[in-house]
Amino acid sequence: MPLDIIEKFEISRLSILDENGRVDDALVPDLPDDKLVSLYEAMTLSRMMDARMLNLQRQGRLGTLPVCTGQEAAFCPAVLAIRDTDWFVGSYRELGARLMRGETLANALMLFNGYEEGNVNPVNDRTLPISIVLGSQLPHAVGLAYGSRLKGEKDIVALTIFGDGSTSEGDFHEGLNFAGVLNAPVVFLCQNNQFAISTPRSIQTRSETIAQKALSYGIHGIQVDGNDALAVYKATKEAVDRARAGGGATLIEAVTFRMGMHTTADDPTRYRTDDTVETWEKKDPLIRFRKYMTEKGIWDDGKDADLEKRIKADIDTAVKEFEKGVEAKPDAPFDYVFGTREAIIEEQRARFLADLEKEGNHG
Amino acid sequence: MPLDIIEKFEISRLSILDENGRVDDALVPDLPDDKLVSLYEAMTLSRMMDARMLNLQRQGRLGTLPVCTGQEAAFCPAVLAIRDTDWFVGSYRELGARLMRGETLANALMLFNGYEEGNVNPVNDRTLPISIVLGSQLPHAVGLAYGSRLKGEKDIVALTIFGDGSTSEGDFHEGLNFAGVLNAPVVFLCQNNQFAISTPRSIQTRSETIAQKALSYGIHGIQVDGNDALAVYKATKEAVDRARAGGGATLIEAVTFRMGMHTTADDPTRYRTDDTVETWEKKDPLIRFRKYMTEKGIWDDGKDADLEKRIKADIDTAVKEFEKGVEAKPDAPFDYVFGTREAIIEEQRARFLADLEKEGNHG
Amino acid sequence: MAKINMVQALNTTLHDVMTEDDTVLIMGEDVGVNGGVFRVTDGLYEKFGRDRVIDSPIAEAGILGTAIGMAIAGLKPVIEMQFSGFSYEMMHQMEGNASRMRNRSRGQFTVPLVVRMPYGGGVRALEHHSESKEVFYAHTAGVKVVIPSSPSNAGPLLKAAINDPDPVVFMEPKRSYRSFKETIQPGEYTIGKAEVVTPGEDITVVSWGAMMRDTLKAADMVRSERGASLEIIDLMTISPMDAATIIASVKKTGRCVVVQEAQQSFGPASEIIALINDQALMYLEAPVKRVTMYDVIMPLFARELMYLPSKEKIVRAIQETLDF
Amino acid sequence: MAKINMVQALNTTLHDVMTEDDTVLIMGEDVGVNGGVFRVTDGLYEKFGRDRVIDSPIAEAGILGTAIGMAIAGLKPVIEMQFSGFSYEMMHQMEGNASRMRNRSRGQFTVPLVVRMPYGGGVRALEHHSESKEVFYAHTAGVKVVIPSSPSNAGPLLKAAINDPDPVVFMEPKRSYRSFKETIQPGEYTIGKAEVVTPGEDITVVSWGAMMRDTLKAADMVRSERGASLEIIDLMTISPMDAATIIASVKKTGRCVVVQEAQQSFGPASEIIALINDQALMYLEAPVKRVTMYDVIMPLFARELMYLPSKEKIVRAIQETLDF
Ligand SMILES: Cc1ncc(C[n+]2csc(CCOP(=O)(O)OP(=O)(O)O)c2C)c(N)n1
Ligand SMILES: Cc1ncc(C[n+]2csc(CCOP(=O)(O)OP(=O)(O)O)c2C)c(N)n1
Ligand SMILES: [Mg+2]
Ligand SMILES: [Mg+2]
Repeated sequence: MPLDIIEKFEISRLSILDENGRVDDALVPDLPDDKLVSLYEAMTLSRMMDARMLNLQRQGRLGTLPVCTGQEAAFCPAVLAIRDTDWFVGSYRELGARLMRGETLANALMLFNGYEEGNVNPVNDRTLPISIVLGSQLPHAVGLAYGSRLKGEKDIVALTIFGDGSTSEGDFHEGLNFAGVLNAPVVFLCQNNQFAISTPRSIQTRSETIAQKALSYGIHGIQVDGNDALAVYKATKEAVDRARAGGGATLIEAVTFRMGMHTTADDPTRYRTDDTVETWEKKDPLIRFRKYMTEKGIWDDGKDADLEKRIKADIDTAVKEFEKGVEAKPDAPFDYVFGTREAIIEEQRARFLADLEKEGNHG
Repeated sequence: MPLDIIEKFEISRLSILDENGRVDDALVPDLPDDKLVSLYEAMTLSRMMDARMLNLQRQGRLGTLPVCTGQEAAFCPAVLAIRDTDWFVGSYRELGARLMRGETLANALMLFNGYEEGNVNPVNDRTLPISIVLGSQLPHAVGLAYGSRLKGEKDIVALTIFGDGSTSEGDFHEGLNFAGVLNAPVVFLCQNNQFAISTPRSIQTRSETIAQKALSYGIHGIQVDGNDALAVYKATKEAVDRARAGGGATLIEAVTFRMGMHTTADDPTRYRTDDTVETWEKKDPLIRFRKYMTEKGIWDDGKDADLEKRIKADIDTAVKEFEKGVEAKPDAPFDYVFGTREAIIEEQRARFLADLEKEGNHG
Repeated sequence: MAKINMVQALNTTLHDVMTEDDTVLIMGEDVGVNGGVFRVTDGLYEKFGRDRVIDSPIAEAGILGTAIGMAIAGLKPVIEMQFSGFSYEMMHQMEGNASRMRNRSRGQFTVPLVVRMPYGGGVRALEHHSESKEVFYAHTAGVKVVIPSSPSNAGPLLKAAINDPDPVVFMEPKRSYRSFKETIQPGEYTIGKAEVVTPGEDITVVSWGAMMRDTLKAADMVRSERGASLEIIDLMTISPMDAATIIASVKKTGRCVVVQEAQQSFGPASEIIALINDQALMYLEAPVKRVTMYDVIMPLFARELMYLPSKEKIVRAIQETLDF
Repeated sequence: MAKINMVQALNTTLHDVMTEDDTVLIMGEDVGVNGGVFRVTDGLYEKFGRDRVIDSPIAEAGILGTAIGMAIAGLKPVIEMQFSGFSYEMMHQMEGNASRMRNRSRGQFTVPLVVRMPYGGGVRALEHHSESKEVFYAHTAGVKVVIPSSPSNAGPLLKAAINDPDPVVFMEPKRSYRSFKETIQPGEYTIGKAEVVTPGEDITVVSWGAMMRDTLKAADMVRSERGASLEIIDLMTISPMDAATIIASVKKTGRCVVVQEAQQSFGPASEIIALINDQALMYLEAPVKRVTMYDVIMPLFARELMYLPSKEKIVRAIQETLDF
């Protein structure tokens, strides 16, 4: 009866596309050229819309806004790896992913202008609204995946996205543990962008990686270069395929960096230095992906210019539409408290509308 | 940039004293004979008091009662490994450990007869009352350990005990993560008794061991034979010494078995078979420890008989004292809502006492 | 028809509903093989299997959080919090998500689920097993709170809760689980409607849950003592509250007593009094009397009966209000 | 003396208290290097170091749970919930442990800590950042709930909370953080005491937190419009509530309006009305009027101002109550 070693574990890190656009041919996922291009377009749209929204916010035309510039490769390729019929359960820092799921630019603007209506995805009814209560969406993803299976849709999976800081919440633990015991087809994608507002990853948890937290739940775990679109795609695709085949859940740690502020209410200079930011600028996910496509001969500066022009036009149109303002029903909140008509709610609605008459709209 | 292995982990299991009382000499902790004897006495007291309380409960003289027979080696040696000045933060299934910390037999009876007064440890003010909200005491232990350090008591540690099922709670995750980032001197002792009420360990979590959950927090983790008093002592002592020396926290999984019901409200025949129980009877922690001491020549049947007689007498005395009943102040609950006198509470107390006059004591 | 207790009524209802509707699913701690610590889910695991009757890990937020996903996916989860005293672990999933998903998504996603939880005192239990915190959920917009009081109304109310489009917190008075049996009176029970159990003219007495028993007994005593005519209302839905039934009654009687097991301050009785103040103040011939637990931590069982509203306290409250 | 806003008042108080008492410790999300997302803890990390100003992981239950241990060990933790909307994660530690340890241990262990949390609407924030759920904590025996309304009372109340022997939930109306400045009026502020801000004869108006500003403005408007004499009460402590001050006032004025930012049902206003019903019903010349948010999920900022109590609504409520 000695001191026996009873378990051994390993955590791996996947990276395929380096900062100079060079790839490890052995690992390159087979994505057709058109997919590569559409992925690049999605990441570029995310980047440009992010910048435009920040700009509008600075002009006071939007409310508090989270930005995601620099993290595009951590979330866009993941959406490419799932189907429209799969569940997408995001957080709030994956704009490009949401747009890939069919959210309109106008909706994004509407939401951050204070209208719940912006949360409604017009084309995809398996994309949940943004989730702000950190970690709380993880169990939802487990239930969605399990639920669809039980309803007979045997090949549905759920993808959920969250940040490094969210892994400290009890809901992270409970969600992953449920995924393990229910063998639920879920992919947990952690965007480790090094910070939770001002709190660096190093004091968020003492584990060397986020990926190794998978070991607590008997699920798969892997770390990937989150600025490497090919690695994120490959890791997610493998996790999705395994989950679809009944092989259970995976925790993916995508190591990336938030180039901007946490939200427009935040001042990053209080807690991080410029040179940290600069070292990460060199790792920009779009630059290296463009280099890769150019190398491959499927992209050039002309195409790039056209793309930017096209996206700018789309955004301009959306902003114009947005600026017309919304025909928002003032008493809509009363419509969505319950699915039934309740006397006490209707009595309050009547009072609300009467008051509104007297005072006019404060909004 | 291939698929690199970036982390490797191992989980070990410690066992020293086997079911036949044979030990691995290389691993035997150096405990003086008198300590071995007192440990055996503590485990025996726990066993006998547990049985007596169950008996009283069955006679309707105590309320709902958790029993811990069979798990004595998982908790008693751990108390031997800490100091009176260390913090003890238990759960509800470690009777013998509490008695070692100075709780009186009368108090134990009083508590399970429905009097909070039974929670007051008369000799040790660093032993927290039983904790029933699963997992919630783990962060307390972290705060106690950190707090004592900050107050200048540099060599204080905290020992906290909980069950296998409690590891599924968010509080387990948050508590261990705080211990990691605060480098708090805490020993987390999990009594893995195979069941959470009716729920077997196998569906509580999909990880192969509880011990490996330590890897999520960058703290130490080890599995021990929880029916092996020497292994539990050695593992706890090493963890305590390391924590005291600033080496951080440890999660110890003590693999044991609950021989009785979850509580007196539970019927184990609904969810487990007799032969499971029988296989564990062979692993009884007291039998093997007695064999060991006998081998060693420090124990014999005579001593054993005397001990049982002595303990029985102590318990009889305590039960007699208990049966005199307590001089409990009916309005005590009003004394402990706040540390300040509040008008609204005093007004209610007056009303309560007036009502009591009118109705007499319902209790 | 045979007499059954509340546990049997709830159990039968679950068997029936799960047979009729295969989107209904059970999840919680020890609800499967063990049939629940109070046996409310007894036999379901054997009949419907582990996919629809899930013995979950011990993680209340995980249970509700996962159930929210299941509900959005089109199932009707009926989850159990083993005791209401351990439901606070999931408060953030209830307030933050279950109650809000309909509003957040403007109706695109809804969360039709039921959270069953035994609550209340009087069963000689350990700490945390005897509280009445219905207000936590009632003060959360988007959540319905339902509390049955008898074998007869428990089944229909549970069925209504399961078929309701919204998250329903269904609090079961464990003190009434087995304390009495009834031959089930078929009756119409709708969420959002209180029941006038016995009509009367002189005073309105409102209660719910386990307190209904003592309230009805107290009412009988007062009736026989002074031949007063009491109108007894079983609230049944705490939120959204059926103000109309209460107000109509108080306008008629001019006097009211509310019997609540929860601590006095910020309890449901306060809301009832506020509604009466809003809509029937000028009909009051006496202050509305509250009979409640005190603002103390619920005592362990040696003292609990001194602290819970008793038949005697209720009788006195009714007498004093009639004599005011 | 210079005028300061509420954030400055709170920050100065924390600096002073931590200097005087080295058992005081700060913990929370982004409270250290960043000085808190609202800068209430600005400069503390630099001055007192990382041992006493702890940037914690994102785990609200872990923060309170750890602080409970620290408090038992003899420290006075002042922890921050970044927003009250994320405090429900620690409800079980509050209801299950912080509030109960004194009672459970019969006074052997106590939990003197402060949980600071910005709460309330009107700052154009995202979802979950605008609610007022003081009732969750007020309905928890063993917990005190304190809400300042101005730079002048914020500091003294926070200091009182830190020196209080019990767990205190200290809710800071974020809308009032920077919206106005004052030269600090030295005043006696005790937990459990409401303040009669302006004495009056005709009507009592009770409010707290951010609503005090609009209440005072509304009062001025009514005064100038009809020369009525209004008695304005700043509740400041939600629980345990200062019934005496409210009752004395209502007995004098016979009329009362309560302005509450929380949703209508099961809010603090209901408790105030219940207390008036108990102790001053026969003095009422009109129903007590509640001005509150509605029983809806707090709307995002495009609509929030329509839903929050407004100056106009308060004025109308006062007028109607005076004219009743
Ligand atoms: C339960 C909860 N606690 C606190 C917050 C406040 N908050 C919003 S974002 C944030 C940091 C999150 O960090 P991370 O999970 O790393 O995601 P990131 O913002 O970096 O993408 C915090 C603390 C919240 N939204 N929810
Ligand atoms: C937060 C919480 N949820 C549920 C319960 C009800 N409960 C009491 S004991 C128990 C099982 C605990 O199992 P485990 O942690 O393995 O400890 P054991 O009883 O086996 O010693 C449960 C579910 C509780 N006390 N606290
Ligand atoms: Mg982050
Ligand atoms: Mg166990």
